[in-house]
Formats: sequence, structure tokens, C-alpha cells
Amino acid sequence: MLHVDNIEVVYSKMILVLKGMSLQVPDGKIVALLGSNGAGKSTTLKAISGLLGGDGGQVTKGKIVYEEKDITAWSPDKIVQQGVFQSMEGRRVFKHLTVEENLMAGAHSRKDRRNIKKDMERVYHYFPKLKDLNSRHAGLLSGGEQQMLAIGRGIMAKPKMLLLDEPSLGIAPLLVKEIFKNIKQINEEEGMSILVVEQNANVALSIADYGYIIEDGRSVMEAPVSELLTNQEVQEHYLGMSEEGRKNYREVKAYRKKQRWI
Amino acid sequence: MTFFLQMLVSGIVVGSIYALVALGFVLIYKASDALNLANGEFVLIGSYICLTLVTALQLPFLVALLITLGVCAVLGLMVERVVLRPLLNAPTISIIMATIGLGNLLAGLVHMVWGHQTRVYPNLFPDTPVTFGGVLITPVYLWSFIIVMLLLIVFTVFFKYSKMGVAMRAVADDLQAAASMGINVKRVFAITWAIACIVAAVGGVLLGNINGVNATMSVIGLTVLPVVILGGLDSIPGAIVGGFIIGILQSIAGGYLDPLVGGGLKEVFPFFIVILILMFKPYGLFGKGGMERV
Amino acid sequence: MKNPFVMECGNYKTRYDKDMAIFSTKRVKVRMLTLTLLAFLFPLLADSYIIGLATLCAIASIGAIGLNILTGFTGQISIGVGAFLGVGGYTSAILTSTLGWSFWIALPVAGIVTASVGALFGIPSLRLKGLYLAIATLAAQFIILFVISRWTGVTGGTSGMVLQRPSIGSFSLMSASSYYYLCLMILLFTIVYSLNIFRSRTGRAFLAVRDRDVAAQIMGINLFTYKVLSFAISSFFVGVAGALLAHYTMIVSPELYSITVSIQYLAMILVGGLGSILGAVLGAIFITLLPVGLGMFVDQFAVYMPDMQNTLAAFQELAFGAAIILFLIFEPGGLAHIWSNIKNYFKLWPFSY
Amino acid sequence: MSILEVENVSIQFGGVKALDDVSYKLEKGEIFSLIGPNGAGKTSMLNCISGLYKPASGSIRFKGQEIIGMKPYKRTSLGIARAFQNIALFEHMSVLDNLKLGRHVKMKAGLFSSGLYWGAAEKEEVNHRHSVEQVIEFLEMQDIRHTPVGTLPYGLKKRVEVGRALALEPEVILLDEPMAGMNSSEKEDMARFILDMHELNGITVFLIEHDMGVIMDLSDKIAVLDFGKRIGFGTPEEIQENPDVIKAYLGEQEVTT
Amino acid sequence: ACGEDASSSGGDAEASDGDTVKIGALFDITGGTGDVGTPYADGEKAFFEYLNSQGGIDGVHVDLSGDDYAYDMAKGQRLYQELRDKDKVSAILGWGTADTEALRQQVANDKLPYFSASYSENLKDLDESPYNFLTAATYSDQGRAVLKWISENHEGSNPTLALLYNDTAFGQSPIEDIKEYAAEVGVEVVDEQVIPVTATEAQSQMLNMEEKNPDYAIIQQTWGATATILREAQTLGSDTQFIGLNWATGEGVVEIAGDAAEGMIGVVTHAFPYEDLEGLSEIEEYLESKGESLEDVSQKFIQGWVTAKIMSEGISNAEELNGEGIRKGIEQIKDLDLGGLAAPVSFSEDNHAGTNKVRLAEVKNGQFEVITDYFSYED
Ligand SMILES: Nc1ncnc2c1ncn2[C@@H]1O[C@H](COP(=O)(O)OP(=O)(O)OP(=O)(O)O)[C@@H](O)[C@H]1O
Ligand SMILES: Nc1ncnc2c1ncn2[C@@H]1O[C@H](COP(=O)(O)OP(=O)(O)OP(=O)(O)O)[C@@H](O)[C@H]1O
Ligand SMILES: CC(C)C[C@H](N)C(=O)O
Ligand SMILES: [Mg+2]
Ligand SMILES: [Mg+2]
Repeated sequence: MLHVDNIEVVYSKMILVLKGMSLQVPDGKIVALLGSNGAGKSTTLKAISGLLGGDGGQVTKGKIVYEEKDITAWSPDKIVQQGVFQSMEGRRVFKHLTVEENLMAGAHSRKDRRNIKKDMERVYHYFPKLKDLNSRHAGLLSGGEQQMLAIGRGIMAKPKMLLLDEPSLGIAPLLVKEIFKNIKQINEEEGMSILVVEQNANVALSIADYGYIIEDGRSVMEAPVSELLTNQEVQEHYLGMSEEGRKNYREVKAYRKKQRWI
Repeated sequence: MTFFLQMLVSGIVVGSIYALVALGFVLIYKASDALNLANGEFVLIGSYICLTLVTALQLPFLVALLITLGVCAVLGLMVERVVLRPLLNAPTISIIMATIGLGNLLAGLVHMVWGHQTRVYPNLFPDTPVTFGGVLITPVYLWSFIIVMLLLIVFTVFFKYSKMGVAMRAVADDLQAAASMGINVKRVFAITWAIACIVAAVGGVLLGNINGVNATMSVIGLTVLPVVILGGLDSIPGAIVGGFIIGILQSIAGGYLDPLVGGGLKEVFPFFIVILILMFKPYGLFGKGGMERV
Repeated sequence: MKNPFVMECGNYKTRYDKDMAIFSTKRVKVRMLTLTLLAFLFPLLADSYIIGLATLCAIASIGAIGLNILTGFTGQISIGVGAFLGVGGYTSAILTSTLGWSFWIALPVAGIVTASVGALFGIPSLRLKGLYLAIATLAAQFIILFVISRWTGVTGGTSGMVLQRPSIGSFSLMSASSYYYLCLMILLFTIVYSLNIFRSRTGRAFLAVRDRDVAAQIMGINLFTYKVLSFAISSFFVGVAGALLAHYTMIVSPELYSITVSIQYLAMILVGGLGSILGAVLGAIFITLLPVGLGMFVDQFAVYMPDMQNTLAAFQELAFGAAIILFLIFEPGGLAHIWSNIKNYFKLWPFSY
Repeated sequence: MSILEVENVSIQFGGVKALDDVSYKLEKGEIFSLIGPNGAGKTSMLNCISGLYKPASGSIRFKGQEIIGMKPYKRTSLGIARAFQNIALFEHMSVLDNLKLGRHVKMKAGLFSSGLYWGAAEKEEVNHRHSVEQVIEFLEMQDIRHTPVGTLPYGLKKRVEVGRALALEPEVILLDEPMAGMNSSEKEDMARFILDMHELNGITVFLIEHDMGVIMDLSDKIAVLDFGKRIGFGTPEEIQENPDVIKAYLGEQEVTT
Repeated sequence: ACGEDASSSGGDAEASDGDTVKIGALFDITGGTGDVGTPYADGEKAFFEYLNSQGGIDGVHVDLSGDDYAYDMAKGQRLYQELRDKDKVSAILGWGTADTEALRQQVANDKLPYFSASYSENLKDLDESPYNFLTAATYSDQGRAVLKWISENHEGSNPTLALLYNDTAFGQSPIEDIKEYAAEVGVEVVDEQVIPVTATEAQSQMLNMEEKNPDYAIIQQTWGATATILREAQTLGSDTQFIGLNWATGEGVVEIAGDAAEGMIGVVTHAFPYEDLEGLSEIEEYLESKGESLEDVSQKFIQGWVTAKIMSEGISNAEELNGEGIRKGIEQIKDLDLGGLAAPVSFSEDNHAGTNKVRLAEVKNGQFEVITDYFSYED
């Protein structure tokens, strides 16, 4: 069980981005994290994985507890060893490594090296396209292919808890569904807990058990998915529905002024 | 014909030393995307340490060599810890500059510890040249050729197949993403620097056996840059092939062109070659670059 | 499209104008003016040794700004500055000493010749990136020096050439301070020119090339033109610095332009702050004076430990290296950043914490 | 006359046919969308148009003029702007400077006038600042004008990316997944921006997106790629009915979840 | 002082009152020629220390302020300015050819007598370098002496010669003169090879030279490169007689090159500490006071010592203790006996080259043994 307790994150020693963010991911559950651009979703995930250092950020308050251990100031590799793995925003594939080597890198911290081959096959099974490209340098892949690879690395890591930062980004709709179906399957079969940041709220909520909405650095709403789905604000902002059902983008006349729920 | 053959062989043997030193550059580049301009000083220090062990402490050469490699590994670790780790997220050029500063620092240190006199190894390798079909080779060079070939195989396998090898390349590619894979970035750097220092020390010991040790030995660090670039900064076979190519071309330029221009071309010739080749192969013969697309 | 400024019609020129001024506030203007004034007045108080050092600093600053344009702003690492200084120096030497031209014509011509040579060696930059280009410039360093030391008929080969100080009418700039003023003036021009470049179209294009060249192309920037242009402008200033230096020391010789010089210039812009004009100046001063300072420091010691003099000489080299490393570690933004921190501190003062 | 005509364009990378004999036309003033599964060749198509890739065969004409073989920067000055899929902003520069760079070809200052600044260059800077401010206002980026782009969150970066292309006041704007990473209300905003730029300034829009809602609502014409081949071309209605397209890309379910 | 004329600053030296005179020095400790530069610098420093301990020059204390310039011209320039403007020295002990030649114009302007360890023929030219003095035979004179020796001692017909040097002002300095004189005395120069000072290998050069198979090869290098040459020659089984000019000669070469040095001949401008000479006694005295002996020093130390000694002689002759005075003082030196440590030197208003005499030595059993008496090509 992952427990983010009231954390504050500051970038460059002066930009306060998370202002008392809290969330919990119970074992074996899928939790979705929604929020508009710049709300602090990626920052939250990076804080959990100990990756803020590279961006000049740091957790200044609060703590992050995983399986009873306070992992707040831990280095990223130790956190991965605990079984918490993040598939970062923006794909971040290793451009100069081949597809296969990228997947190997994903398996870096695994203890059961014997099963690596099998899992590699599994990744290729989910993403047949990657199999055809397996010896190509990842930097040359298309956006979506890179995204598949990034998720593939997450599968290769075989973590106990997987953090996914916008996995559907740039993925074609059919495949998005497929991916989420697989995520759900892994979650159910292997009990992997998942914290997923998504802009595609529809699909995220379709597999999640619980959801958080974050705005301006703190969580402004949390509820079981069934509740979120019926919440009007959520419907309007994240699910793209007005009272009369799905809107036509052409019909949206005025800009929406950014609405903050505080 | 023997003249040509002798030039060729002399190019190959000198090239093998180049290759060895170039290897040190490639290792660092592979893990941190930067050029280690203190490499020449690493070579120097390795050479001095081993020399001190065999002359002052009278240790047998092999023992001394092993200790040297150990000490250099520690030196590499220290350098990484003190100088490079704080620069983990700094731009490449800062890292390069840091290695330049490091070079100055180490050179100063060497001067303070060992002074300015040239020192010589006791004759470890036989002096009498070996003859191959009328071509003469000094045994030291033969050794360096053998060692280079061994290291080529070891490192190629290491980088291609070992977990650590992949990790190093991942780190060079995207530090943060590598960290997110659970790769211990600091450890990767530490190990890389240790290995690079060891390789440099091997080069230093061989060089020292050729003509003694003196602070000016560190220019090998510069001499070898065209080799690294020619082969491709990130390519181990590149370093080796580049070493041989530059060695041979340099030797042949020295043999056939120098008499025409009044000498001195031998030293700049590698740079001419490099510019020429880069125009056609911008990432060297084996280097990979341009893996970026939009 | 909504126009945000309809209400302020006719007014926005002054607004944008101000927003884009070199020195954003009056305070900054005053500060800069004071600094300039100080630079002009201090020779009245200093002895010729100090003025000599100041002259070297000014010359180095011009060269460092030049290098920073290429490396700091356009992102093309160059390890060939040493040789380009040489091209400037030799051009001026040949023009003034051999051909008898006036210094005042030779100086800009030296700049232009160096710019052309720089542009020539900049041509590979179209295909070469990063360290590969850096090594190509290193090749320029060796090739140029090779040519200089071989072209004995024109350059005097390894023994170099002798130059004279310039003169205005019958007044020769032989004295320390008169030559200092000349260099200072040219430095000021260089500073203003480069500050201007980087707040307008050309400079922005350089920055774009540095940050992401593919995108720069799509913005309509001709990579080749701008890279070569950057090499040319950069080399122009380096060439001018080279010529100034040559007339200052009154000698040119291949050994004056070694790779060490190239590295020192790189150190200047890094210690000063990559991509900062002020940083280049501060870095040039720092790197020029550091050995002097270390020398003085060591001299203090040498008095007490005369037997240690050789060790202390080596210690200077060590300390030089250490200083650079410490800088990179503790102030990666360079001197320019320290400077702006100090400024900020005083801006908030006395409310700073 | 069609503003952009793509005819029999093919390109391949080590065995992968990224584009295979693709043809279509963009009429002036329409919103044209290119869709298809991942790796179908959409971005490669844009790369061919903006000159980063050179097709092995085929022809691409802009307002009747062949542009294959023309350098990328030249095409920009013809009025073709582009926003990248993998954000390609100038990270160390402010939003303002990024947008000004978008107007590079519209400006003139060279080495001398830039360096002398006072006078021509200054006037130019001020004038163009005016146009850039309009884009900033249009995309609601007033707060972040002076922020270095590198520190912005993903969604805003995407917006700056689009803004930079808009700043050129192009005739055709190529948008590669401009809405990736946005939630649905942000997408609505972006959709509005696209419609506005299209309606108010008459810009021809070339759009790549994976959100079928957006595509179907906004597009006048759609082309569909799969494995580098054009498998469909037509109005949104036609595309939704096209069995090949449904099989390869849309899936059997309704397209507008 | 605003607008102070740099050329007058030499005059500031007049400030030195009766009891101290300031001498500046540029050493190479950490640079490319530091191997020979360090003992040379030590010798200079030692002499003045000894001198001061003996009561100075007629009571005048000598204050030596010197620093390492690492064989780097730019640094040398800066150091020179410091010595001139800050330390206000009255004379200078220099080092390298390139920097000495570079400074001579300024030195003349500043009227500072300058003793360099560079024996470049160019410095003989009184118009260009009126304040430079040569305390030993110039490189060119050394070469000429060698040629004379060859032409006198060569057995068989038409001796052939190769020149091995580096691409610096130092290396190039005697080359043209040697070629000219070789033509005069009938020695044929068949080959020239450029070998960098820092070379660790010179295979192609030596192979090329071997093709020409010269009887003799003159080496104008420092120890390191000389040793490289000798080793490569040994590998190739060359039978050429190598002859080093003064900087190529010395204990260091034998140490580095080992066996390969056997039979090499060297030009000896200054004595070896293991010779039996009366001049060594004061050095010995000095060293003993430091708890050392002659075994701890090398020929280059003696060379530095002697250079400093000649300077002190000039100072003691000087009427006024400023640059110009010292120059005149040096010009009064006639046949200064150096106790065998070097050839006697004489200077005058129109000759700043102290001597053109050298000796030759050959490496036998790991040591240079002097094989000739002092001689010059003019003898
Ligand atoms: N390195 C940084 N330095 C300064 N500020 C930063 C940095 N990284 C992020 N920020 C700021 O932190 C805030 C939160 O960013 P974050 O990336 O967490 O947002 P997000 O919720 O993931 O948005 P998106 O949906 O666009 O990815 C933003 O306002 C952003 O500008
Ligand atoms: N420069 C290149 N080198 C090698 N392969 C390439 C290159 N560019 C594209 N490809 C390959 O061509 C195919 C098409 O890529 P493209 O980027 O055009 O796809 P896309 O339709 O934009 O996909 P996505 O929706 O995932 O962005 C991919 O399989 C990709 O791997
Ligand atoms: C040892 C030497 C190479 C220095 C020498 N004094 C010179 O003429 O440069
Ligand atoms: Mg995010
Ligand atoms: Mg794409």
C-alpha cells in the first residue's frame, strides 16, 4: 500500500508546486489520478519515485510511505527495488538503444532473470508491432510505438506497483482500449497495484477502482470510480459530456475559462 | 616493399597504443556523453604508480601491475565521487570542462609527487626486436597489440550483453529515465570511471615501458582524439579500428609525405583525415548518432 | 482575434520598448554606467603592471565574448579559438609589419580575415554535431598552426614576427594606459553589439539553433547560414582580440596560440557563464587573473619555504584545476549567476532572508 | 486550386514502408485530418511536407509549386507552419522568444541592423511583438509569457508549440497531435482555437489526432493511413462507414466514446 | 601614474639602492622542457643563495624573483611584465628560445639585460637584441663545431648527415646555419626529420632516415625525444653516429635510453658534476651546506649555476645597478675563467656571444665521457 501524505514539492528552491498532496493506493487496486495541465500529476508521480532531483525539485514537507517504509528521501533505484516502477511521461525511451535493449533496461532491477525472456514475449504479444521493430533504435520509432515501448518496459520490470503517467498519450484508440484491457488483466492476475495518471479519463475510469482529481497541487476530490462517473463536474471536464450527452467540438462556442475547484 | 611493410607494421603497433587510450575515452562517453579530457593524466598517473611500485618498492612487475590497477580503480571512484557526481545533471560541456580542470589538478599533483625528471622502467620487456618477415617489432608493442585485442573482445561483449553494459548506455542516453528503470546511476558512473582509469593505467604502463615516464606523456590524451572521433565516440570497435587506421595512415604519411613537406605532417595528418572522413560520415566510421526524429 | 491592447491604442510601442530594453530598469542603467566609468578612470590610480593586466583582461574579454557567441549562444563547441587568435594576430602582423598598412585598417581586416577562416572551418558544422564538431575545430587548431609554422615566407615560420604598437598621427600608443583605453573601447563596442544581437532576430536564431536545430529549420532558419554566420561573427571578435594581443605583446609566434589557449578561453566562458555576455567578461577576467593571484599567493609561501618553490609551482597548476572544478560544482551558472544573485540580494535588501 | 497536393508519395526505412504511394489533396481553407494506427506513417507524411524527409518517389505541390527538394527553411517562408508531435520547443527560451522565432521569416534584421539595434531592428521587434502578443492572448498564455518553456507542464508546452506555428501567420498549419495529453475541457479549448484560426484567419489546417471525437467533429476531409497506405479518403461520414477504416483503426464500436 | 611610458619603466630599476639588486627569472618547471628546466633553475637559485651567503657581490645582496612559466610563451609574457612592472628587476634570466626571441624587442625597450638558456643564433644580432647575451656557444656554433669535428675525424669518403629536430623555434634555430656550414665543409645533409618534443615514438621518421643511411645525425631536442630517437634507432639496428647538441646531452638521456644511448656523442657546453675540475669546489661547498653532494646534481644544474655566475660578474662590474649599468658591466667581462665549468666567456659592446667553444663527450658504459678539449669551428 502506497501512502502519499500531505507532501509539498518545490522546484528550483522557490516554485511551490504541490501544496499538501495526499493519496493512497491500496494493494491490488487501480487508482486513477486526473487533473488539468500543470496541476501537479507528474510531479506527484516523480515525487513517489524519487525522480525530482533531475528536475531540480524536492519534497519539502510530508512523507511518502510504501509498505510501512518511509521512502521519501530514497534514491530512485532503491525505490524501484521495493517494487515501485514508473513509466514516465513523455515516453522517455532510450533513443540509442534498440527496442529489445530498452526492454532489457526495463528489467534491470528484476531478481528473477530467468523469466525475462517469457515476459519479453508477453510484451511482444501485447504489442506485435514492437516485435517487428525489435532491433531498431528506439529513437526512430513513431510516437505511438515509443509509447508502447515505454509501457512495455513497465511490464518487463514486473513491479508490485506500477505508476503510469499518461500511458494512452498518442496511442490510437483501438490500441488504447487494448492496452487498458491488458493492464486490468495484469492487475487482476498478478495483483499488481496501479496508479495511473490519465487525460483520457473515460478509459482510465473504465478500469480504475478509485479516483483522485487534483488541481493546483492538491487533491480536490476523491471517490470510488462509480461516484466519479456520475459527478457532473467530472463528466463535464474530464469525460467531455454536457447534460445532453457528448458535445460536438464544433458547437463549443466560447472558451471555457479555466475553472478551479478549491 | 619492406619499407612499406615496416611502415604498415609500425602503424599497427603504434595504433594499438592509440586504440587502448581511445578506449578510455569511449568508455566515459558511453556512460556520460562527455569527453574525458583528463584521460591523458590518468594514463600518466597509472604509469607513475606502477613505476614507483617496481622501482621504489621493488615489487615484481605483475604484482605491481595488479596493485596499480587497483589503485587506479580507486582513483577513478574518487574522481567520480568528488568531481563528477556533483555535476550529474550538468550540461555536457560543463562535464568536459570539469575534466579539463581535473587534468590540470592531476598534472599538478603528479608534478608535486614525482617531480619533473623522466623516470624509466627497468627492462621488463626484452629489448631485442622480434622479426616478422623482415619487419621489426619491439616486444612492448607486440604486447600492447595483444592486450588491445583482448580488451576489444571483453568490452564488446560487456556492452552488448551484460546488464551493466546496457545500463551504462541507458544512463548516457537519458539519465532520469535510466534512474526510473531502477538503474543506480551513481554506481554506473562510479564503475565506468573506475574502468576507464584502469584502461588508462594499462596504456600508461605500456607507454612508460616504451620510453620512460614524464609529465609530457599526458599529451597522448590529445593525440588520440582524432582516433576516437574517427571510430565514433561511442563505438568500442571504432576506437580499435580507428587506432589502427590513424596509426597506419600517420606512419605512412610520416614515411611518404613528410619528406615532401619538410616534416611535421605526421602529427597533424590525423586531423586532416578526420575532417575529411567526418564530412562523409559525420559520426565517425562506427558511431551512432542522429537517432533522434521528430 | 481579440486584441489585448485595443484600449491602450498607440501606447504599446513604449511598453514593448521598455520590456525589451538592454537594461531593464534605471538602477541597472546606473550600475552599468558606473562600471564603465570605473573602467575608464582606474588607470589614473593604478600602476602600469595593473594596467597591463587590465589590458590583457579586456583583450581576453573580447575573445571570450566571441567564443561565447559561438559556443554559449549557438551551441557549437569550439576548441580552436587559440588558432583563430593566431589568424588575427598574424594577419595584422603581415599587414602592418610586412606590408606597412596602418594598424587602424589592419585591425578590422584581421577581424574579417579571421571571420572568413572561421566560416571556412564552420562549414562542417552543417553535418557535424556536438563533440564531433568540437574535434573538427580542434583539427582547425592544429591545421592552422601547421600552416602558420610552415608558411615561412609569409609568417616567419616558428620564429614568428615582430609588430609595433599602433599610433594616432605621431602619438604612439606605447604607454600602458593608452593601449588599455583602445582595448577598452573596442570591448565596449563588442559588448553592446552582442547584447543587441541577442535581443533581436539574428541572435534569437542562434539560440534556436543551439536549443533544437530541427525545429529551428522549421521556423525558417537556414541552419547552414546561421551556423556559418555564428562561426564568422565569433571568429571576427576572436580575430580582433588576436590582433590587439599581437600589437600589445608586439610579437606573434605559433607557440603563442597553442591548444592551451583554446582551453583557457573555453574555461573563461564556462566559469563566466555559458550564453552570457557579462559572464564572458567576468570569466575572462577571472581566468586571466587567477594564475596571477595564485602566483602571488604562492610567492607568499615561497618566502617561508624557499626549498619548496618547485612544488609550489606545481601547486599552482593543481589549484587552477581545482578552482575550475569548484566553480562548476558550486556555481554551475557561472560568475554571471553569482552576479545576478548578488544583485537580487541587494534588490530585496533589507528584506532579503 | 488545391493548396497542397500530395501525389504518389513513398518512403521507406530499412524494410518498413512508412509511406506507400500516398495521394490526396487539401483545398484552401479546409480542415483536413490524417488518421491511422500508430506507425502508419502520419508523422512521416508531415516530415515529407516540411522537408525533413525526402520521399523516394512522388510529388508534393504547394499552390502548384513542387516543393520536394526544397530546403525545409524555404518551405516555411512559403507559409507552411508546423507543430511537432514530440514537443520541439526551444526549452531555454521564454514563451515570448519561442513565438518570436515563429515569426523569424517575417522579420528582416540581419547581422548589422541586429547589432546596431536602435533604429530598424528595434522598430521591427516592437511591431512583431505586437503580433506575437495577439497569439499569446489568443491562446491565453499571458501569465507565462516570460516563463522559460522548459519548466512548463506538458499541456502548456503543447499549446506553446501550436502558438509558435500560428505566429508565422501561415497559409497551412500542420498540427501533429496537438491535443495529446489534454483532458476533455482542454481539448475543447484547443478545438476552439483551431476552429477560430481557421475561421478568422482562413488558415488551412492539416491535423493529425487520435481522438476520434475531435477528428469527426472538426474535419472537412479525412485521409486514413495504415501501414503507409492510404486506405480511406473522404468526409467524416464516409470515413465512419468505410469498412477498411473500421477494421484497421476505428474498431467495431461506436467511435465516440 | 597615468600615461606612464612603458619604455621608461626599466629606469625604475634605479630604485635599487646600494644593498640589493633584483634579478628576475623565468623558469620552466612544469612545462614541456621541465625535465631539464628544473635542474637548470635549481642551479641558478643555488648560485645566488650561495653568493648571498658569501656576502653578496661586494656587499650587494642579490634578490632573485623567479617563477615557473611552464614553457608557455603567453605565460612568459605575463611573467615578464610582472617582473618588470611589479618586481622592478634590473636583469633577467630566461629560458626558452621562442619566448626569449619574442621578448627581445620589449627587453630592449625596457633596457633589461637578458640571459637566456636559449643559445639561438638570432640572439647574436645586436640590432634586434641589444640586451640579450649568450653565455654559451650558440646552437648554430655548436652545430658548426660538430661539423668541423666530423669533417676532421670522418674516415672514408664524403660524410653524410641527417638533422633531427622539432618544430619549435628552439628546434629550428640552428638548422639553416648547419646546412649552410655543412655545404662549406663538404658534409652532405641527406635527410631531415621533424620529431615533436613530446614524441614517444618516431618510427616513421627513423625508418625514413634509415633509408638514407646517413653516417651522422645531429639531434636538436631535449632528453625525452633524444631517448626516443636512440631507442628507435636501436630497434632498427641503425649504425648512424648520433650527435646531440647541448640540450640533447646530459645524464637524463642515458638514464632514459639505457643501452640505446651507448656510443652517442654529445655537445658539452657545461661540465659534468663527476668531472675533476676546480670550479666544482664551490658548488660542492654549497651542496654540503645543504646536506647534499655533487652526486645529487646534474650537468644542467651546473649550467644554471654558471649562467647565474656570469650574471653576478656583470653586476659586480656595473657602475650603476640598473639595467643599462648591468649591461655595460657585462660588456666589460673579458675571458672570465669559470674554473673549467664552461668555456671562458668574453663580451663587448659589439659582441654579446660569450664564446663559441664546446667540448664533445661520448656515452661509454652508461656515462658521458668527455672526448675533446674546448674547441670551436673557427680554431
Ligand atoms: N523543473 C521545473 N521547474 C519549475 N517548475 C516546474 C518544473 N517542472 C514542473 N514545473 C511546474 O510544476 C507544475 C506542475 O507540473 P506537472 O508536470 O506536475 O503537471 P501535470 O499535472 O503533470 O500536467 P500535464 O497534464 O500537462 O502533464 C507546473 O506548473 C509546472 O510549470
Ligand atoms: N527516420 C526513421 N528511421 C527509421 N524508421 C522510421 C523513421 N521515421 C519513421 N520510421 C518508421 O516509419 C513508420 C511510420 O512512422 P510515423 O512516425 O510516420 O508514424 P505515425 O503514423 O506518426 O505514428 P504515431 O501515431 O505513433 O505517431 C514507423 O514504423 C517508424 O518506426
Ligand atoms: C631545453 C630547451 C628546449 C629550452 C632551451 N633553452 C630553448 O632554447 O628553448
Ligand atoms: Mg504531466
Ligand atoms: Mg506520429
